[in-house]
Amino acid sequence: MKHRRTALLLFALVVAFSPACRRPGGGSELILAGSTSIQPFADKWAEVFMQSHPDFGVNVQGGGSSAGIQACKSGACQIGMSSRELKGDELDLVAVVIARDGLAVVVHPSNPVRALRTSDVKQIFAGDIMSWRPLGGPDKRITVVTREEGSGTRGAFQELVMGKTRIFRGAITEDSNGTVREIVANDPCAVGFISLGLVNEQVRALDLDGAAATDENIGNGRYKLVRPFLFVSRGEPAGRAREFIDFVLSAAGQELVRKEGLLPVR
Amino acid sequence: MAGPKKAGAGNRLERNDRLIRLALLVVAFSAVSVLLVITVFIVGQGTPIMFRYGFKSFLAGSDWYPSEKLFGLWPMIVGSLFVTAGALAIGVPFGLSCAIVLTEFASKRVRGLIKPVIELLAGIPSVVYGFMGVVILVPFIRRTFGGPGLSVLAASIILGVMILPTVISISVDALQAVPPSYREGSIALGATRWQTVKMVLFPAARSGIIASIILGMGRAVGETMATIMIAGNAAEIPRSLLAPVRTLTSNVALEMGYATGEHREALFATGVVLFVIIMVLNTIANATSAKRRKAP
Amino acid sequence: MRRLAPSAEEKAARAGLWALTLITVAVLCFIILFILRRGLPVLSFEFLTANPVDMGKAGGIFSTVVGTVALTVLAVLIAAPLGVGTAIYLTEYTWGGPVTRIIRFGAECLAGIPSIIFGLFGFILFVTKLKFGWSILSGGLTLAFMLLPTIIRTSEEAIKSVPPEYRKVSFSLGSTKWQTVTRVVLPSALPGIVTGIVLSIGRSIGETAATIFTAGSALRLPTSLFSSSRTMAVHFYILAREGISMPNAYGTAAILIIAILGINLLTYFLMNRFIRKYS
Amino acid sequence: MSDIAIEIRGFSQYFGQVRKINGLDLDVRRHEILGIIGPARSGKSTFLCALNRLNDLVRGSRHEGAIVVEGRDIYAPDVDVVELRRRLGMVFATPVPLPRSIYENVAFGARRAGVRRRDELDAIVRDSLEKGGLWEEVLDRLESSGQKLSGGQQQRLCLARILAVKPEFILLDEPTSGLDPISTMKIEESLRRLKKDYTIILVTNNTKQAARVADRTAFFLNGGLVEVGPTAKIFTAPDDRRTDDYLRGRFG
Repeated sequence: MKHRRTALLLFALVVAFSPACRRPGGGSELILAGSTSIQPFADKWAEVFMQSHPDFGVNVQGGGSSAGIQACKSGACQIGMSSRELKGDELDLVAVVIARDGLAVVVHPSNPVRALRTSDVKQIFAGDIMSWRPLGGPDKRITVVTREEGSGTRGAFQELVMGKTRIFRGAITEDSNGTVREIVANDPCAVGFISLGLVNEQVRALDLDGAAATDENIGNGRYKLVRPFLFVSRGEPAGRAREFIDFVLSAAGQELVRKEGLLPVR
Repeated sequence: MAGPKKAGAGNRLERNDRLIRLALLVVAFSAVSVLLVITVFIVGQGTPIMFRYGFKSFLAGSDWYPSEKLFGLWPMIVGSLFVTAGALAIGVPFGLSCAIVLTEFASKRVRGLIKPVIELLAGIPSVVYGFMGVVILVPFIRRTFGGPGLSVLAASIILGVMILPTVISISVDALQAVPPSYREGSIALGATRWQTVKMVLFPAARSGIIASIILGMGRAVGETMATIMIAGNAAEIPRSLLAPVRTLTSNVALEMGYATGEHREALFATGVVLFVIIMVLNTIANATSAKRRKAP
Repeated sequence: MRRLAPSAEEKAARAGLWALTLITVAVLCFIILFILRRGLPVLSFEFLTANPVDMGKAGGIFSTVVGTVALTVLAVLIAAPLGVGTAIYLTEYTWGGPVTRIIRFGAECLAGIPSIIFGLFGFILFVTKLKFGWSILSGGLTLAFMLLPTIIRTSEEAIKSVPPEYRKVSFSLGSTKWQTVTRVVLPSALPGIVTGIVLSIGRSIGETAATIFTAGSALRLPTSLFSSSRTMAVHFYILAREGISMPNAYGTAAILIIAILGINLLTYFLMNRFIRKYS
Repeated sequence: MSDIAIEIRGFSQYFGQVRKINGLDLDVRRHEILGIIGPARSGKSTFLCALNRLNDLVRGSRHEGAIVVEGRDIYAPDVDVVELRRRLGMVFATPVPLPRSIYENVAFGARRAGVRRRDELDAIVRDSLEKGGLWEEVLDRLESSGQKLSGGQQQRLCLARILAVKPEFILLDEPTSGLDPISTMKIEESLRRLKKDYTIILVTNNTKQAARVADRTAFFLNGGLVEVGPTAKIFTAPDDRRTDDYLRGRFG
């Protein structure tokens, strides 16, 4: 008797759970995956969007630009988020620029160095300049902090600053903008690069080639470290994906972006 | 009352018992099957790329630039070794001391206080250890010794603490397994407590203590989240204790989320190297403890 | 002088051993007090019952608590029957031999495999090959595999400590093997088995490396087995590491520590009862 | 129907390479108390455990020869071992109450045999405890743990527990070895009472106990039977010198 009761209970559990067992991608859920740089903003959009569309689930996953693009290609998500330009075999996807983001080279607020040339930054990250002294700072070893291989932010930095030169192997490597910021905020000798939107009072963004990292300078083209934030999809976005992208590109969506420190595209 | 009662019933029960036995055997193979499936998947995902680029360029290459198709794991292999050695240098003396105090010197009441504390040590999530490293140890090292603070030293200390429970519990078992007559004999011959520990207990419990160290090593090699938080993760062989270091585990965890294509395969290859190291350590630990069981 | 030498060494050795032991204990107490002192003030009913807002900068941790509980429950539901079943087989249904040795070897090896390997494996099998995606299902299955060796070992110990006379009595009263196992052995071993399960619950609550790649890191309240969910430990990791909100990080860590403390107390209590019963 | 209940013919019991019983021939008669005496490790307990096949549980156990209970070889392949063990109830040297209530200890075997109805169980428990001589002492605390009873009470509980399974034979393995004289006396009383309904085999290391309660006595030595006969004869005029030596305390 007891066994039968246990079996029944188990069966009931399974039955109770099974309607909840929806496959991802099915039903009314829109899945975004990709760049962790875009993720916080996408979360913000999703939060606001779902307030006006309560029956419309938006699920934002990280994973990084490359993974997001791959997930989009394979159909695991409807929208891939990329913080770098598409390349190679990714070019058959449709990309929409939904915002632009400045890359800030950040140091500890106590660091006397306020401005650098892009070529200096390149030499620092190549491991050729090891001390702050030739740059006008104290005679201390520079703690270089970079992002990991595969990150869109690193990809953009590589493309915009480093060119063909490698970031040197001894650089401290972390896997998110937030972590880079934390480390720079705590180490007086550190330098790193993060999304301009994430610069706060804990770190200082350096002027590059005489231009401060401001929205204005990015707008007028004087600050050069800018990358696009892309939503990519297989073919023209349709249905729910279209609705969401339209919302992001709408005045309200873009205003949200501006508030968070990104550059609107409209 | 003579004669068969419910003659068939017992036989049916016995047949059920045979079925149950079979079912349990199937269940009992779950652990082995899981191990097998894990091996197949990790090796299956990780080895093709090693064949494609050659084992030598993987294991001995010192450049890790996946975007340029350079997959040298040598810095990570050395990094794992350094950090593990550092963890042992810290964890083993502390761990063995605790084990000796617990089995030989502490009164029952003190033991009752210390033991739960050490068991608690095992339960604290590794991210909490990593976090303590970030907020306390790393700034301390940076201020005191210079450098970025995220370093071999920081990782060694934190991992040293993390392997303590493993080292302690297995050494305690080994020390307690020494027959009391050894201890009594030694004391009767006029040896002091410490002399007894040094001359009698340690040699007698040697294989168990070695097993505890090897298992602690396995824990240190395999730890991921704490290491990633405090080691700095530079893919270069560290030149000093204060330099950042990347281990095999952090290499996987750091880049896994973002990797695609060959990059992801290379991370699985990292997993294969890690897996092989762990299996070798496991086998050694198993062999030493098996020897211990045979020779009481 | 010759008599003094060993006593000086004895004193030094004792002092050294005690010093190292006390440092170990002090370090642990420091960790716990440090987290609790900064975390407890953050805790409130709302912190536990509100969902995280703005990546966890504000709001509570409700969805991560739900995710943690769901993952743990699923993992234990899968691992406990398999683990206890294996232990029963090893202790009651076999007298050793190559099959037993293979099973034991498998369990011991599994116990030594680092969680990141489980994470990789779960990611490739459940998340991508079986297309469960980052989900509670993928995470729970992966965790279950991780817990299996712990549950096998503790259950085996517990079953072995049941006096063999009980089995003889049961058989001599006309029980079948299975009746003996379910009516006599398992009830007697239950506290020990439960202790092992509770310990493994503790382990799954604190796990990060295996869950982050299998259950994902979505902050939304999970609605099904196929929802991605962030566990408390992962949430803490992300909050602390990316400097999103230190107070919330400490609060989450405090909850984790309290949960672990509670679990240890519970196992201690269970174990004591178990030991008292059989000694 | 002859009055032979159990025939043992050329029975040997091995555990691995060790032979514990060596070519034993012995008959057990219906409704007798057969006492088995002999020095430690003479194979007495092994013999009892061969009768209800508890030896099967030991690793490396194998046997030669036959044990025929009520006309059937108990080692025949179609024998239901569970059923067999119900017919030959066993009481062990140290009382082992299971960690449950007195009631549940007694009801254990009946429940395993499929008795479900509460009133039926109640009757069985009461009847068995009465036969075991324990009812008066525990009737007001049936729900308390069986392990809280005194040693003598525990052993009587164990006796009652096998009676609840309604066996035909009762096998006792030094049942009073750890008990005080009064408890011993109570158990012996119960045995004398039970004789009319059951066939009893009593292994004892206390020769005087055999003299007090056994109808016939068998003397075991080194895994073999030395001699068996009416108790009075064995104790007064044994055929074999070794029996005499043992009874006079020259060894053992």
